[in-house]
Amino acid sequence: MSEKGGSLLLAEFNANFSFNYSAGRYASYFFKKLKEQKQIMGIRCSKCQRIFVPPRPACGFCFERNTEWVDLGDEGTLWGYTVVQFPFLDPLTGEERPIPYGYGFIELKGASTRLQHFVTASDLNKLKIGLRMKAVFREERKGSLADILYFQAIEE
Amino acid sequence: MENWLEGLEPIVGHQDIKVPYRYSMGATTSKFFIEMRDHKKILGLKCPKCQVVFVPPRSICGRCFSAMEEWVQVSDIGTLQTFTVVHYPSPVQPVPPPFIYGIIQLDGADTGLAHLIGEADFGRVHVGMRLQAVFKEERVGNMLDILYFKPI
Amino acid sequence: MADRVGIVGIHQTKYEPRKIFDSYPELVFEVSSQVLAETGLTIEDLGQIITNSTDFWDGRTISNRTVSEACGSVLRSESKVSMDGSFAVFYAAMRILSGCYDSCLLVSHCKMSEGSPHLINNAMFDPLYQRIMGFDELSTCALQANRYMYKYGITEEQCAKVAVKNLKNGNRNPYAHRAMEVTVGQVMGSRMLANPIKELEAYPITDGACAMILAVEDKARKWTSTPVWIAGIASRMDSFYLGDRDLAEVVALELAAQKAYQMAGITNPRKEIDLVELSDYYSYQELLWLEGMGFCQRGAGGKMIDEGLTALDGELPVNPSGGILSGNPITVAGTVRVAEAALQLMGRAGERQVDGVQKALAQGHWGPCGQGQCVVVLEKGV
Amino acid sequence: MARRAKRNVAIVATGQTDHRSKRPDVNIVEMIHEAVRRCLNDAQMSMEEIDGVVIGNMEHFEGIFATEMWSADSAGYLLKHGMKITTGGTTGTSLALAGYYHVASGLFDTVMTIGWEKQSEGETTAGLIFQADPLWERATMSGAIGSFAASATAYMNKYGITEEQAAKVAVKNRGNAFNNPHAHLKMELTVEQVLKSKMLAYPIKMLDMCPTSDGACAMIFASEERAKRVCTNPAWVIAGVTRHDQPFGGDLEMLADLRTLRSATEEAYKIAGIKDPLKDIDVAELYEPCTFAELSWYETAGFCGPGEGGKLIDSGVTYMDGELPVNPSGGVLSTNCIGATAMIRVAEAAIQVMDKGGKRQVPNVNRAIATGFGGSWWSDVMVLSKTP
Repeated sequence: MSEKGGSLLLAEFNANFSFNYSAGRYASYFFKKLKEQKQIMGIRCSKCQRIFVPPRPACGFCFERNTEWVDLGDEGTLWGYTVVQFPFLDPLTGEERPIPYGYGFIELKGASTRLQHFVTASDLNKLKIGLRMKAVFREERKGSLADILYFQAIEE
Repeated sequence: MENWLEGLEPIVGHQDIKVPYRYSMGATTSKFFIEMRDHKKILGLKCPKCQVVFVPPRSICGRCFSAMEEWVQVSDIGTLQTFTVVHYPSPVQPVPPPFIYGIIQLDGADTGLAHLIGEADFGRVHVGMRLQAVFKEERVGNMLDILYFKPI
Repeated sequence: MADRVGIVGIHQTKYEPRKIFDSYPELVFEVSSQVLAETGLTIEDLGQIITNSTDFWDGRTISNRTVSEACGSVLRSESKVSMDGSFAVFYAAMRILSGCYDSCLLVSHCKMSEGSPHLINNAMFDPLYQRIMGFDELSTCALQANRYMYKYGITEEQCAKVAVKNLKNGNRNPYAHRAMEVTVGQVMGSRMLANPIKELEAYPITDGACAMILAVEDKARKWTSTPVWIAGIASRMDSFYLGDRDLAEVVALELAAQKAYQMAGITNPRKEIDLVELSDYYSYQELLWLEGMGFCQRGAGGKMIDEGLTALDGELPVNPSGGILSGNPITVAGTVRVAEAALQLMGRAGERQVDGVQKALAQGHWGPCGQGQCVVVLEKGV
Repeated sequence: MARRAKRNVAIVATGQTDHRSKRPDVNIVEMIHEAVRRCLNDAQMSMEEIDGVVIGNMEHFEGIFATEMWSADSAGYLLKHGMKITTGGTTGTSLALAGYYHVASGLFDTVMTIGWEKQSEGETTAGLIFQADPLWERATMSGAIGSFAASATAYMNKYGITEEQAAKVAVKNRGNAFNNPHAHLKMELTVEQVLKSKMLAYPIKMLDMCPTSDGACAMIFASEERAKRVCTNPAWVIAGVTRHDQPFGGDLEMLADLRTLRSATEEAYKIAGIKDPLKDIDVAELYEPCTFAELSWYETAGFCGPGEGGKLIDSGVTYMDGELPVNPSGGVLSTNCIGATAMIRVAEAAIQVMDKGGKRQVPNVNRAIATGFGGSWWSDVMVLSKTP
């Protein structure tokens, strides 16, 4: 509330909405393979042969159900990235997210789309487009995208 | 079904989304709450064209689209238009159930104010009954500065 | 209307309390691909897509983004109506009537099970005056129900009879989530939520989706032998603040219905309309909405149910599908009302089919206590 | 796929608030009312003459579900038709297109569209993170800035676009804003100042990004008969096209190639008979959420070839005195109340066609385009003209 005496008041509302998001069959399978076998799976459209990651039920171009799983390996190329340096409120925690952190888009071999994830190198300043990146997996995997900690630049 | 679906367990991601919102009340609504907070007065705004007195007040009459500037003090006593006894719990309720919500048309107002009814016997609350606002001791400038309306 | 828009295809999921396996894209792709398959069309045949969902229930900003591939909107035209599905049908029809597009795929989706219903419904109330009171849809509709009962002498038994009828009708609907054979006594004895509304008189939390294909007249005739025409459609919005209205009167609905009837050339709805699918989130609403749409005088809604007029075998069957009381998620609910009325006119309503339906009416609403109302008059294609 | 509507439809009036970072003096519905009132004044019309209202915003930005219910009374659609349409960043153009379809359908003669956002009341970055997929993107997502930054690096790498060229967009647009009484940020900048502003996420610096604003925009769409009666110089809607795309950022080229804008402009130009956009269009209002975006949009809107966006700004073509002035209003870099932002593009294009631009008026505007951007890199395009 504003100071007593001020003529313009504020109404406060601290939102806290809980959601239980169903991952769906495709993501559930992806996370299962990630957890159990450290595999990153894409799904292929049997018509146009595009391979999608994250996996999804339908190819948006052919409007066909996707059915064929493909192991994409754990290495790829950095397509674009950034290092986030500004502070912001993370609605997932209600607190400021720790900065700086690097994130980018990794082109996995064979995939028609890119995977968005945290990226890092021995020094964040050494990140650059075209670098080879390798997934670093969590020891105790739980079946979520966080089972990949980040993609690490393969430096010479 | 394809065999990759066999034995597949559904994954559900739980997230709590937390965001603090701070709404500007604007001059009109602020005046209503300041008068209530500082003087236990309930104000309405009167439409220059329709002559309708709106409580709670807002700056525009939706019926004729006129700007409203004429403040009118209305009574803290009014007549119950409708009510309900709420039995289910919800985290946003201001008091634990069971409790009563009502719409009260205050004397001098042409619209109803939706609020709580307290100090009332659940079985004896009825449409048309007379009620009076009970103000909180510590008022901060929001609708709950009225604790509830009680039967007279 | 100069041009006519026809409904040519419909597909809905079964409505279930918790579709835990289905992500939104899976739900939407299921109904979108099925409605195309059943109508013998491909996504290329359709000019545009209208989706219908809300950011609050979906727990995400831009809820239509998630389902773009699943509804076929990749590099196509799509827009989202964030209201009850009946308004989405209205918008889809408008976009076809504009002449810019010949047809439209409409998809409504919602999984109420993923969010926090009371909190979301509370967030609908303005943060200055009403939200802090903890109101939600259920408690404010209870205020409306009591006002209506007080003013016109409607009884709790009459409201309970609506629940008995609709839950029973749900038994014939393979998509219904909560179909039951119950007595008035059982409804009256079910858990009190906010008086006079009891558990069996309030809609259940449900997940599901519904897709519909609409097309301009010549396309519709080409695509199906059983087109259903939108003969009249209109919407009206009432006051927001609960105390601004007499909640026992539904002026917005009266005006919307009058406009829709005028478009459809209907002068006596009771005589000319054969079947109604209306939005019964709570049992009392069926009676109040019937009055608003001119099927009886103000206050005579209770007599409609007492006399059995609205039963499946009555003079004016209301909600043969089982209605929202049998389980349709929010937003999707209005699309389903139009879809169910259309299925009746197509003769595709299976066990819930009513004979000889030529004209049907669908109604949807949105916001606190039926603030926003949309009325659709449908006609059997000949 | 889309065609021109069967009935002619024109924009006859616009109204905007004076956009600011914060408007504590008014609540949400009062702010909306301000734009509505200004729009009615612009048209010399009363609310009674409006048949219905289409309104939208982004609900999580203010934390209010079904905002269109609260605004029914003060935005003038009590006992009328009211409809909520929302599509993220493109909300404003989705609403303007809805106004067009409403009237073109023949079911309405006069429709008001309203886009608004009061971003100071919530947390913009948090609101945008909701946009990211909860299981795939939310952990990494940092609002709009991050995805622009990550793909700006790819755009620069692909075509040799420089940070200096991007900075010129900020200098141009915020300079233009001086002539727009409604604009939020009006700044006299140098390229150097932009380059030296605080790094947010490489290569995006503070002055490369749009602000967050409180504001609303309203417009009136009317049928030919009504338009001619109420307005001497209406802006006719010639074409309206929408393109959406795949859901994940990683599916798309993002700043490196906005294919939705290419596809949408191609179709809109075809409908409008535009063959050489640079020559045939007199002014453009592009939805540029960051400096790099405007350069990239030049390319996909067909103002220049792929990779030539940097050269186009270097050549001065898109400045106020150039061949095709872009964003005389100051653009999104000067004002960004998200639900209104895309509608402001259409309103500003209409203002130019109607010769109501005052100090920001471009001489002899016959044809203007406005674009909307949002969702997962979606685009809307509208073409307006002085003649039906």
